[in-house]
Amino acid sequence: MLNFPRILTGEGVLLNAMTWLLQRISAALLLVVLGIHIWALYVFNTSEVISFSEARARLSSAPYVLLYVLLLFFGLFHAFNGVYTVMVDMGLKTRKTTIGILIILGTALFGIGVYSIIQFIM
Amino acid sequence: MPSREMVASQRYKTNSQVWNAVGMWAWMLHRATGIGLVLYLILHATLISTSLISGAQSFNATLTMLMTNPVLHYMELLLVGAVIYHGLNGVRLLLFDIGIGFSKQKEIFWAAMVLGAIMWISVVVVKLS
Amino acid sequence: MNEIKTDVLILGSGGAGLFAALHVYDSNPSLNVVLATKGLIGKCGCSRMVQGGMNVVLNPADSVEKHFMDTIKGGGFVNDQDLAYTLVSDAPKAVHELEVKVGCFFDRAEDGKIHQKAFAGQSFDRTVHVADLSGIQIIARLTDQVFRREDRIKILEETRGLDFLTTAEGDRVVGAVLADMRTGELIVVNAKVVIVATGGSSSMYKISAPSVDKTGDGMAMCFRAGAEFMDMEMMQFHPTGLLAGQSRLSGSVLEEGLRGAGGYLLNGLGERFMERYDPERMERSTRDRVARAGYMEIMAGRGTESGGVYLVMGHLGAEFVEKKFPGMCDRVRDIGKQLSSEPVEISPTSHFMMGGVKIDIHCQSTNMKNLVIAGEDSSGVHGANRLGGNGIGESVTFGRRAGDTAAALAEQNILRPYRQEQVEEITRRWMKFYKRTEGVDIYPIRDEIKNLMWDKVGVVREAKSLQEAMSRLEELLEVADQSFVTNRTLFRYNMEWNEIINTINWITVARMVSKSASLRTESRGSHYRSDFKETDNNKWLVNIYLKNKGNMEIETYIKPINATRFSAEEIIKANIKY
Amino acid sequence: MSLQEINVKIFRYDPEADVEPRFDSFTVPVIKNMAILDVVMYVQNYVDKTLAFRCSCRIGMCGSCAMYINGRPRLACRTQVSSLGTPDITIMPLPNLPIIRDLATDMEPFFEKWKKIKPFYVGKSELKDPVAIRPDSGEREFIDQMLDCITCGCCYGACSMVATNEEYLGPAALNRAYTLIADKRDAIRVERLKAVGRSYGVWRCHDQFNCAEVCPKKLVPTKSIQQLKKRCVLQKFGVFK
Repeated sequence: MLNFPRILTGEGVLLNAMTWLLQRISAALLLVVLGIHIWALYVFNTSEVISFSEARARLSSAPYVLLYVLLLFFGLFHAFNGVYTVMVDMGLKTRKTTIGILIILGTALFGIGVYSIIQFIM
Repeated sequence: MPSREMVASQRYKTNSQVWNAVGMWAWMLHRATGIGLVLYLILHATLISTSLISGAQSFNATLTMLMTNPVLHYMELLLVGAVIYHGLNGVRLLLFDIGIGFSKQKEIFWAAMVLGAIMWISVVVVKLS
Repeated sequence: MNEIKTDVLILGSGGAGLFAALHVYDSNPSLNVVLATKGLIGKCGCSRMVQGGMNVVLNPADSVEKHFMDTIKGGGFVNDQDLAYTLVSDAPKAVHELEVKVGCFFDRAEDGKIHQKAFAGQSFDRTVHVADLSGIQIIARLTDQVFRREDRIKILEETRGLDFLTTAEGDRVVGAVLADMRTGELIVVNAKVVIVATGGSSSMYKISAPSVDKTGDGMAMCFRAGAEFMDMEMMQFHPTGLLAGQSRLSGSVLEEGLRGAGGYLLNGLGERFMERYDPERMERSTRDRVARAGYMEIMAGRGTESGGVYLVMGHLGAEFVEKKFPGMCDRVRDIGKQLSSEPVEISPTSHFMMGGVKIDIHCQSTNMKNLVIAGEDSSGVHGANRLGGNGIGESVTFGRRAGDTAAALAEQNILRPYRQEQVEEITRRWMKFYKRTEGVDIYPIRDEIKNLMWDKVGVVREAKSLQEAMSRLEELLEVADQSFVTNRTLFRYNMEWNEIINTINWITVARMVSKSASLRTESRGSHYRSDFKETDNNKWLVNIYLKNKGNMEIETYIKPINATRFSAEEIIKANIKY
Repeated sequence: MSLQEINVKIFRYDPEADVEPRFDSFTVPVIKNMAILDVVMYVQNYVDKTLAFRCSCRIGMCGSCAMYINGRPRLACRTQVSSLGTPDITIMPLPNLPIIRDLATDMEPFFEKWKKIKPFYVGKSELKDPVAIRPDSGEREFIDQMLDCITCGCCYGACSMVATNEEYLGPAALNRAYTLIADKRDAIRVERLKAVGRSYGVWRCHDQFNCAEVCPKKLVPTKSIQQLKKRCVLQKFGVFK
């Protein structure tokens, strides 16, 4: 029989401890990644309105691409896990359905985000 | 079992929160800004991506429209405030998570608020100048 | 009316009641137990309020013989020596069980072993404790263990006992009628064995230490049922009760360890008055002496303005006091004073009843079958005065025994039927207060009893005042029986009805106390007669027994002490002053 | 501040007879060192005998008399009238619990949750005698402090997570779980940890500190809960055994 690592086992599929931990890790990373994002847009950026060409220039370097993918991923995880937490706090009963919807929604937004990034690179 | 079953089960919920305490307000604001930021994030991602569907021109047009709108210009200050609050209080919560500051939670909150106010005001000054 | 059939009924959820429940279960897990308690489980009663700790012999340099001698010496030699010896020899087992099985964690000494602190009246530092609020830990952990055994232990919270059910011959208990205070409904519990662990009745005094729900219910029930009582004149006053004006905080005990640690007492003139009463042991003298000394200073006009004396801790250093006695410091801070730096006003406070139902070493009543008594409701362990730290000791050691005894009795006995007419009589007796449209207001009566007992049957007694108290108590028993409940249809959580029962129980116990006190024409331990100041070993090495004649009249008789280990001759020869 | 009398508004409700709760007002003369418990006792003894409330020890050891006094849960016996700084006092029953009558609440839900974490100590079978633990080893420092809980339910009544999620175990039960899980003498620590690691356990705590704010024993259950969260994560990685 396959011996799954302990991380993937436990109570149901909810993995409370792991989502809690990921929420902390994503929070810590967002402090950095979002910080750079805002800094890049407001401080580093000289012109009044952000233009396509500027954005494209930034995204021509690999670290920036990575930065935005991470920002997207952790931002979405943090946001949607946060929403889920609020709902459970309020006494949510239909947990599995909600998780399903949130995952689909999150994945969709991630797809949209990645699509946008690709648009800049191409 | 009379004493267990007699339970006057009609539950009359009274006001349970402790409103005159820092921790409660810190949490309320954290929730409020959090939900606000989620909504912004969804809006932000969809706007950027939809504007890119027809290429650079539409992107530039949308951004110019958004960034020159005076109402949105000021509303952005709110967004910045929310990010600063959520971030700084988030740092405070992370401190608790690694086991620091339980006896000084109120002091930490106010320190974070002072720092946040300085950050926000400097953004306001830069933005309005 | 609800009816419950069970093997063992336990009244009370203090140290004795909870430990008894555990021991019934652990002796035989197939036995059903009903544990009825007047408040919330583990929260009502006085074991919870234990502060100082529990005396126990753990150190090889100490011995149970020394502890035994301290106990009977402190008790003025009228203890039942078999019971006193049971206490000291069972105590180490009880502490062991509390630590290893129940999960308490007592404070540790530098070497990691259980710490034992100094208490008054003892030849060795043997009091184990959890800071200065030991009872919380002991009772909370015992309660948790009862929760673990809920498959057999049915807990009835806020359910008080009203009266016992007996066989027609009257010598055997077959259950009890209880009242669920939340609904006002009566419950008949038909049981093979009944354990009474409801605690004493010290709250019948104006200034008193116990919790407000401890009103001598078990004792009054036992008296009405006909059980034999002993030593009822022995009423302990704690020397250091906090004085906080008319507030209910008044009388709450500031623990004995404060004096053990070196705190001293001053009168209103600033004199260290214990020099006059016990120059040798000073403030570390036994409770009866220190309490009496304080009382006499106050009576002689040397007290403080509000009628107390001072307890001084400041000289020990504020930091030390705060660290060793955080609970006491908090309590005193509640009334706006700093225990660690300023003198605090205190007064003797009614604390504990050494007397109670007469039991054998297996906690069985001597004249009622299937009635098991543990803790303060019983008599004989402490004699004329209880040492600080022996109280919770008695609760847990005799609670354990009571549980074992009850389990054995439940196995040997069948469930005997109760008499329906007795249930009806009891129902009439207690429900009649609802039937009246007018009658006596119970609260002024209650207040009068408290003042009466304090003034006339208090720290210092004399023939005249005792006589006055006795005749007034007879009247009050009649008057209280004429009281009524204001809202006749309000059965749910009716505190007024509850107070009527309390008051009648107080009077029932108070009658025994004053009667017994009037008979003992000498001073011994906590019983001090201003008209008989001397201790008379030749005549009074005896116990006074009391019993209900059947019509609430008290029958009394006197028997020599049970001196199986240290004979009366030896006591007289030793001529130890106490 | 020296007051002559106070105006007390007391919550009245009999779930079996009343449709809606009401407030009754009383004027109570102030005595020296008057606690809120003295106030309700005065009212019940001498003014309105039908009032219902609960109390036992009256000195802050039993935790029976927790009430919602002027906007926060407090022990009636340890709340001095003078400490409230106002002559207008509103007394309500402890929130988040069913009401039996007036100020007396049913603690059943509180103790049901208390029982869920298996609050009873189960000693390791090899421990035959009291364990020797030196006080300076620091092993018990935080546990002993948190063992001071008197289960008064103030924290339970103050917690907004209990208010919104009726399954949440609440601060007191989790704090008790911590004192056992951190106790090296205990034999079923992992089992307990799994119980508190469920969705209705520690994860519902969001560091509001309402519990610590109102605890009459000045405990900080938030800290116990954080310690439990840490152990839950460690347990997932197989580090906590």
